Amino acid sequence: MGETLEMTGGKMSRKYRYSILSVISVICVFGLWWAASVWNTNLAGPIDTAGRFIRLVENPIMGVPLWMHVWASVRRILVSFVLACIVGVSLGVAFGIFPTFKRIMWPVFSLIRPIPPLAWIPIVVLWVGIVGDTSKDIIIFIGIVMAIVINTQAGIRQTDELLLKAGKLLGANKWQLLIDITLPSSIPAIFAGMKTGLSTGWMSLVAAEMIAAKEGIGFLINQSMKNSSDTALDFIGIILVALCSAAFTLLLNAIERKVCLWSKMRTK
Amino acid sequence: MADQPKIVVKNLTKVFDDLTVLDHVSFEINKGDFVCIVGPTGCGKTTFLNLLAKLIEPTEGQILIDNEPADPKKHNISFVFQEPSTFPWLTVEDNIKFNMRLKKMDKKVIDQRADEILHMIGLEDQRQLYPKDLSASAEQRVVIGRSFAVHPDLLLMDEPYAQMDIKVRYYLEDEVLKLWRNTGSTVLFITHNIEEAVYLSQKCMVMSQKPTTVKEIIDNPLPYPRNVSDPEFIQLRKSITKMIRWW
Amino acid sequence: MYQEKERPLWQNVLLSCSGILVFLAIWQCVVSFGIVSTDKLVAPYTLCMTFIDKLNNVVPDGNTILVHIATSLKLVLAGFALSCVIGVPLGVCMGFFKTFKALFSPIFEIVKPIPPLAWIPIVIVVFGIGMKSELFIIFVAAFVPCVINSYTGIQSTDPALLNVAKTAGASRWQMFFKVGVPSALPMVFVGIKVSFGSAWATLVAAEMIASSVGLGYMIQQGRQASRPDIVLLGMLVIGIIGGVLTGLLGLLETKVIPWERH
Amino acid sequence: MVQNAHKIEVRHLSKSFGDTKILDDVSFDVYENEFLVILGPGQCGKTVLLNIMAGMDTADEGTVEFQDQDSNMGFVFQKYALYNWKTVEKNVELPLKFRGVGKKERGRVAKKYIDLVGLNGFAHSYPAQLSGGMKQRVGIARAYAMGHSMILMDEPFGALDAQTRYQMEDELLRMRNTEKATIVFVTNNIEEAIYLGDRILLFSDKPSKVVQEYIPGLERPRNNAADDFMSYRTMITGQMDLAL
Repeated sequence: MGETLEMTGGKMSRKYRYSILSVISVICVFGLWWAASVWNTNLAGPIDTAGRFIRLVENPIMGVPLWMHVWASVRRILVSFVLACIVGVSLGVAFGIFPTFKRIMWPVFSLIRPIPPLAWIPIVVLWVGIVGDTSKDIIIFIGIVMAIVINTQAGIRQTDELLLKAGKLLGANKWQLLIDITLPSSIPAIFAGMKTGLSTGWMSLVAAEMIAAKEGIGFLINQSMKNSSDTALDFIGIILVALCSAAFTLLLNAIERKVCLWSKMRTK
Repeated sequence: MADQPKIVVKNLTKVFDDLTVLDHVSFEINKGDFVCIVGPTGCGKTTFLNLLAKLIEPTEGQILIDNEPADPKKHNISFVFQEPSTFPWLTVEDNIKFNMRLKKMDKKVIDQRADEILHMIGLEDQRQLYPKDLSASAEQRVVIGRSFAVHPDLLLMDEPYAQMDIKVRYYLEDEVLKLWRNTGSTVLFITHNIEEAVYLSQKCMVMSQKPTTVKEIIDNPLPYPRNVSDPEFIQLRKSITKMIRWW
Repeated sequence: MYQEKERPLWQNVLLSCSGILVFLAIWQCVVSFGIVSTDKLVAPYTLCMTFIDKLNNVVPDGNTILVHIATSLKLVLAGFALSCVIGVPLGVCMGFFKTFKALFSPIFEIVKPIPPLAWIPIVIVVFGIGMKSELFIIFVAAFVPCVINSYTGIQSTDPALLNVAKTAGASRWQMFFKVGVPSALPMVFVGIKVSFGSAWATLVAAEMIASSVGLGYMIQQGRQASRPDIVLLGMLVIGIIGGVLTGLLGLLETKVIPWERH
Repeated sequence: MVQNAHKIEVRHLSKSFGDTKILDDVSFDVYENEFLVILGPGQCGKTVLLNIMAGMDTADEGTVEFQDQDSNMGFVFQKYALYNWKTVEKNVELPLKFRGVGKKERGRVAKKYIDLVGLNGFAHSYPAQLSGGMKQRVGIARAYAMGHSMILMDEPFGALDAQTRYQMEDELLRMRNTEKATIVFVTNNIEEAIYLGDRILLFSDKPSKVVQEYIPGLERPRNNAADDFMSYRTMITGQMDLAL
């Protein structure tokens, strides 16, 4: 008995130790940041960044308040994400259920796919101009849509043959098979694609805004390079992007948990 | 040999939260015995085996092998799970050598034993294949071969044939008896299938519903090879069935 | 159900080619018939001509295309290799050893959602404009998927396999090297492929923002000189190189992991 | 038994995949309301035979003729084939939904069969929350809910442990007392075949053909340790070995 008690006690203290380690490591990150700012005086430290944040709220860059920059980025991601989901899932479904269509169009898709979304920036700017949101939306859309197409078609092709066979025996027609069996069974794969797409989307957003925008978080980051290396501004941008992107991921995870409740369940 | 039991289990108890899965189980097993554990579905047999393999710690009680607390690092324990558990990145031959290599056995002995085992399970021609190229039953035979190769002090088998076709199953049951006799190992074999238990075992340990206790240990004196339609066989099967019947 | 009909090989090849050919034909027509102006899009034929021209011509971006390609390749391979060497061990250790995870995963969680390009202004202050900065950015970009996949790979090791080793008396280290690492390898490779893609994409953008040579710089200059042929050529070359290198990694994968069902 | 009306006539079925002949001139009848067991060694083409009977596959030669217009049938799979994203209730309702039955009626039928297989209280559970035996109960309820008088079962208890299997066999027999249906039951387990079947057709290994027909006239409930049961078992085992 004594031995077992010690055992559980050991486990408790181990758990405790892990949390302490995690806290230490986070403190270390901030410590390192601070140390780096001391070592290189051009680099803003945590406190400088906090001060810069207050000044930024009080004196917006070129009259655009901070929240407007954040909203500009969030709006772009939202619009592009919704569009990319609609287009990506439809195209993925088409590739998945029409093998001949895939045979013909997949090579074209494969030719375009390896071009990074960011490499589209110059040509898109040439096409639709640098002003307005369209160019940025297109870039972000390209960033998100590829992963969704690929995952959707893979999910559909991986539908368990047995389930499809059972569906046919239960009397389903082709349309019912698609709606009731193929699509729901591909949902986890589609969500995985959305998550990958979303992180590529944020990356594309920052690049697109750095290169060709007048507002948005990427624009802030780019401004930090111009104004005599205002690194505090960059840190603010980094933190904002990270927060927004993490929030979107959390939201998507929550939706996934709701929708795919069944796929995570275990026997009672 | 009979003077000292090979394995002694004393008061083995396991409690998960409020649920007592195993309640003061005690028994002894002699060296070279083939013991089958049967019990009703959901009676915690797998927890029991995991305890014996030291995969989980008991809430109370002791497991002794050769009068010492069981320790996978010191004793030769092997485990065969219900699902085939070959290492997909190793060939058939390397899979069979895996446990022996962990034990840092002599290289010559390893090669020689691997050849013996491959011969006994009839997979000599497939030695260079990866598990993905084998059928499920062949894969399970590799696992069983791997476990016998170290000539274990204690071999634990958790329903290794549950997923097999009945015909394959008869064949594999004879094979496991052959391996057991040739290596002199001590085997603990869990099954739901009472006929299988009677066919294989020298002793049948009958377990109760949760909280699990040992209801009775029944000696099975029938000579090998056994015949499932032999009246004595049927009688034994009937009496064990009566003890655990829940359906 | 959604399996393709059995067809002779030649029909399959024909169908696949027809897709590409129709695509190219439409592209050529759109330009030739003046539906889209040549300020915005050039025909595939013109693109070929530009490529040949660009082998010797340094206008408008100061270097021939081969120099751009070589510079970009060198950078991406260096950054990618560095991130694999550091990221894979870190990922598998984080997935297997709890202490390691407790120590590094908070840092990693903080870094993960930051788009690599956002580091550029800071990196320039620290390292100045040039190779070192770009290397750092590429490293960060490739590092994250490397770690994530190695981590997930070793975490999803079949517990039965770990138990087999454990009951056979394996030490913690033996379980790590003999069971965990090999079983994580397929996922590690997935990570390596993703991280190459990420490195390549980031490199292009980094070159657009802060460089004076490389394919990304070339297309950015092409845009500023209003030369859609240069831009498209650059995109195409970027796509082809990325595709080919990913394919090579896939080939390497089948060699390194012969036990997987490919 | 045999005097019942013919339900299905299977005549001279043959089927090959590539060079391997799976079915070789298979002929037999299925009678109204009987429990027909098709017994044969693993992978002997029994599943192919069921697929052909259900119209999921076509034979190279031979015919399957139905005596009434309704050639549809329920199907129970060894691996359950449940839709993980649907609750038990929705799984059972699915065939009715496919046929355009209204929501209310669907619910009523589903409830009836969920109760019949003893799963009341689990209607809103997801398959992942159920044990193997319970999953197969859902599979059986779904097959019955289709409302056809004919159900094909492809080794339905093959993935269950031996004891749950005994339980499910009894359940199936109990259900047959309340719900009339013709059952064609495929298995490789001789004991199961004798325990369940009104009639047993023994198939040989590939290429499969009917080797023997047995009509075990044993009284129900049957006792698998009784002498006459065992002698049947020994006989069929011998025949099966010969048939290999």
